Amino acid sequence: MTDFLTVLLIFMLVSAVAAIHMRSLLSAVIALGALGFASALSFLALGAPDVAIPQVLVDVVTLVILIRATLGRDVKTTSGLRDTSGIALSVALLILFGIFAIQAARHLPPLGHAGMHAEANKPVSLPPGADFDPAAPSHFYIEKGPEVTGSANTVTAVLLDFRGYDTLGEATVLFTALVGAVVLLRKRSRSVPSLPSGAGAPSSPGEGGAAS
Amino acid sequence: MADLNLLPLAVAIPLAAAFLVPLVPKKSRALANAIALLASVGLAAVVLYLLGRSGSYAVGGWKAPVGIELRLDGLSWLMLAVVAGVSLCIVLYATRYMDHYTARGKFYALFFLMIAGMCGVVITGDLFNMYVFLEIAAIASYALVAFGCEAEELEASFKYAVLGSIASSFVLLALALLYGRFGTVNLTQLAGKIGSASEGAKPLITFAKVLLFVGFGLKAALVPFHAWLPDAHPSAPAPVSAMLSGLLIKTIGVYALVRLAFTVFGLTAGDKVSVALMTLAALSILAGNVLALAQWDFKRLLAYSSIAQIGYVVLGIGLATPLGVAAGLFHLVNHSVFKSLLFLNAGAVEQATGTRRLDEMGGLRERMPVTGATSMVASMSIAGVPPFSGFFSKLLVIVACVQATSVGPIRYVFALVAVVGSVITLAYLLKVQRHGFFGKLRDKWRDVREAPFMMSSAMVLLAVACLALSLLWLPGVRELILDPARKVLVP
Amino acid sequence: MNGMSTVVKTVARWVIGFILLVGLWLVAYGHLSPGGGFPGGVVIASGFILLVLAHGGRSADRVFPRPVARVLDSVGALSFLFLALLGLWVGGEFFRNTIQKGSPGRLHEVFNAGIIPFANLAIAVKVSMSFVVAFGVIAACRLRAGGAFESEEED
Amino acid sequence: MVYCLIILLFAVGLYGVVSQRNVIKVVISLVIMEHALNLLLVVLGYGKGGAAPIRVPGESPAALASRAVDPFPQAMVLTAIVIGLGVTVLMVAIALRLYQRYGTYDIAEMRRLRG
Repeated sequence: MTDFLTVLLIFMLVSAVAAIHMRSLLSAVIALGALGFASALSFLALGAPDVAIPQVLVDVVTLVILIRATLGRDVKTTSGLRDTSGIALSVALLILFGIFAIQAARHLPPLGHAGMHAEANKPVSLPPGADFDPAAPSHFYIEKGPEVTGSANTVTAVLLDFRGYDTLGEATVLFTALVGAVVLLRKRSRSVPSLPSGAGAPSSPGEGGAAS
Repeated sequence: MADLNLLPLAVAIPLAAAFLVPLVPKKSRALANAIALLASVGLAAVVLYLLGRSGSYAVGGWKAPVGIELRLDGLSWLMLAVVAGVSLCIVLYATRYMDHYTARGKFYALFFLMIAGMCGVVITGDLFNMYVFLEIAAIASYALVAFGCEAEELEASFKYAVLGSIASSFVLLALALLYGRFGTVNLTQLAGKIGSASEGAKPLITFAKVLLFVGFGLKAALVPFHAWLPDAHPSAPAPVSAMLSGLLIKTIGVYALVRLAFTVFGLTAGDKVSVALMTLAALSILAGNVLALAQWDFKRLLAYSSIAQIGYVVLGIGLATPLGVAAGLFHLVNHSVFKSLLFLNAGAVEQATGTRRLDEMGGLRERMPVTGATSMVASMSIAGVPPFSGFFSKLLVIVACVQATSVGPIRYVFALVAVVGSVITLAYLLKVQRHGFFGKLRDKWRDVREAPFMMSSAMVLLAVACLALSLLWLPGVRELILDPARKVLVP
Repeated sequence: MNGMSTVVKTVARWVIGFILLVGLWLVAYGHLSPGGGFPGGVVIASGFILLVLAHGGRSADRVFPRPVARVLDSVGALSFLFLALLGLWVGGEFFRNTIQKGSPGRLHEVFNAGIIPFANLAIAVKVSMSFVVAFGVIAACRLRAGGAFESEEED
Repeated sequence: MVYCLIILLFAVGLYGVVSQRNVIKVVISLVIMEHALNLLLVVLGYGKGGAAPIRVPGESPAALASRAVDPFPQAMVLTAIVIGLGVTVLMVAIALRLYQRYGTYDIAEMRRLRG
């Protein structure tokens, strides 16, 4: 399992670097697609078909949207990096971040023994008939989930019953993003002939003074 | 338990309004306005009903670590009350202000989604749920910043969205690390497990702490992370600026930061995180105030000033002494009110004159008496002039600084910064008053008219609140509102 | 946008039924096998997107007008919220799964999971309509740099 | 090892966000960061048996518990995927509008705002 994941991850890293450094936007988007499919594949391998299916679908949608944004534009290539001094600082911070993150990750339990599978998070004892003691809630989801919710798929049980409130939030996020996108791409934004924007526009000193 | 039955409505009401409003036909502005006002009033009523109650609410009837827990205590009630009260005034104002924009229904939808997100963050007792509602509020605010679709609004919004997404991903990374080690995301359970964690978990906990600190620091715009705020806040339409500066950075920034620092990571007076928080706060006060002094754009000046005032709030709370926390929370409430008011004033002026440049205004007090007078009240309050609420909260923050012996001698530096900061604040607000509202009326502003009734009444309400909030510190009132909130963080 | 060649149109017409079927299956059996409202909704939406791509925006609008999608989007979200509030109303708690569920021996039946299938359905409606609208909006706007902003979105 | 590679992937995305000038590239980099986070969460839920946490007919709770992976991170990742998609859609919309205003996707050429 570890080997398979490692190979996939290296592939993902390569496509990530490619997506960032390719000059053509379209190739970059396609590299991102490769990354997404690799990650869906690793979800399948990790026993998460419930995540893999939406991941593939979301990838397709993301690709369609991103390709729509890149096709037919005058400039297809990127013009490189930002100014170098800022880059140097951020790379330094990034290396610092990497060191600390890897340090922290080394203190995670090993693969297959994290989260609910960690020794410390196992339920203490389960005397028959006693209340379930969820040291980690996932034990409850797996052992009691199907009975108490009637959903054999415990992921769905978590999503829609135990933590349905999160899913309401998720649907709301999608709604928000959609309303936001529709608002941003509307034809006219102001109903009075455009107020002069005071901030950075030196060309508009006080015209339309008595707009009320 | 039973008496918390209405708690989920604090999220459900704004959500229902947000889902309903886009269904209203474009022509019927009045209906959209009515839904918006009704939802705000409903939210305020729910919050009033919840006054003095506290406890835990199991969503879906699943007990805490299995299901999502909502928590109501003094602190979350205080934040809910601020959100409900200030947003009610802002909705009142927006009913007329948004006449200048199209897509009113979608504006209200995004506006209420933002309120729902903030309420959700405030009442949740679950880290992942907090992340979800944080994102609702954040995404709605990205869209609202760009609402006018002008070039600089879009640019500001993009910058804000990028930094905001980085912040959110840091929060999620911290959550993943904590989950990997402790197997839970419930805040209470997490706090227990972190408290009894072995030595081996320390680097992981420290890193998660740093990630959360940076993530919420970005959302709260503390100084090294403030770059997005001076662009994003002024660019938005006035009611949105008021929401962002008055409420959003406090609920999804300061509140979340403080809640996690105190209840999950057990922050105590004088520990490293507390000193780090106060150092950033002091930097924010200095940098925000000095940069504000140099601005000539009314709203941009206010945005920089927000950075400084958030500094006071965090300085007070970061002390982790009873007086400090109470003072910080007091200032948080005050700042929500007067900064929203000032942004609404700026919006009224911009709508009437078409400019935000202070050097182009002058003498507007004659033509816009209500706006002038309310902005005067807000300015005096924020600058800390005695009878107004801002004076008391700033004074208390400074006193708390001096008294916090556990912090060591550096506390005098913090106190000094706070004093210097309020002098500079006074200076730039005098600048606003002198150039904007006093002085000689320019000829081109002869025909300027006062803002419509709905807008003025919103401003008057907030101005009255500015004065009334001084009462929060009175014994009797304090025990009802500020003390329960303070006790949540420090006994 | 007049759409693509007749071959594509014909194939699309054949395939779309199949896509919708898969989508509905994912929704209906989301709690018994991998899937659920979200992936099901996206699959259903992809059927409509295929329709738009193959037949062009105009004719697709005739089959499925965007304002209707907009309304259904809100309705989906509202009905999910309604299910949550139903729990508050009937069961005393927000999101309580009030409908009869989890009867012993009936674990793998569709309607034995309380509100879950209905919640899946609400989410599927919401998600699919969201994507139809989002795709429509992004596909419909043709921008020319600095020039007029062409978008089919009224206000 | 697996954790380190995932963190590296996250860092690559972060590097892209801070270094790239092209708006679309910034969005792509953010998507890469999301991928890394989603993968990290699912990997943390992995358990010995590696089976999907779905009860098959006739199986006992204990049997499922012994072979299944953790369903909770999967539920969280599903939510996170949708949130990520929402952010992407919104940012592409902003990018399209920016393109219309400036005629470019290059951030360095959009400098209406002062510092």
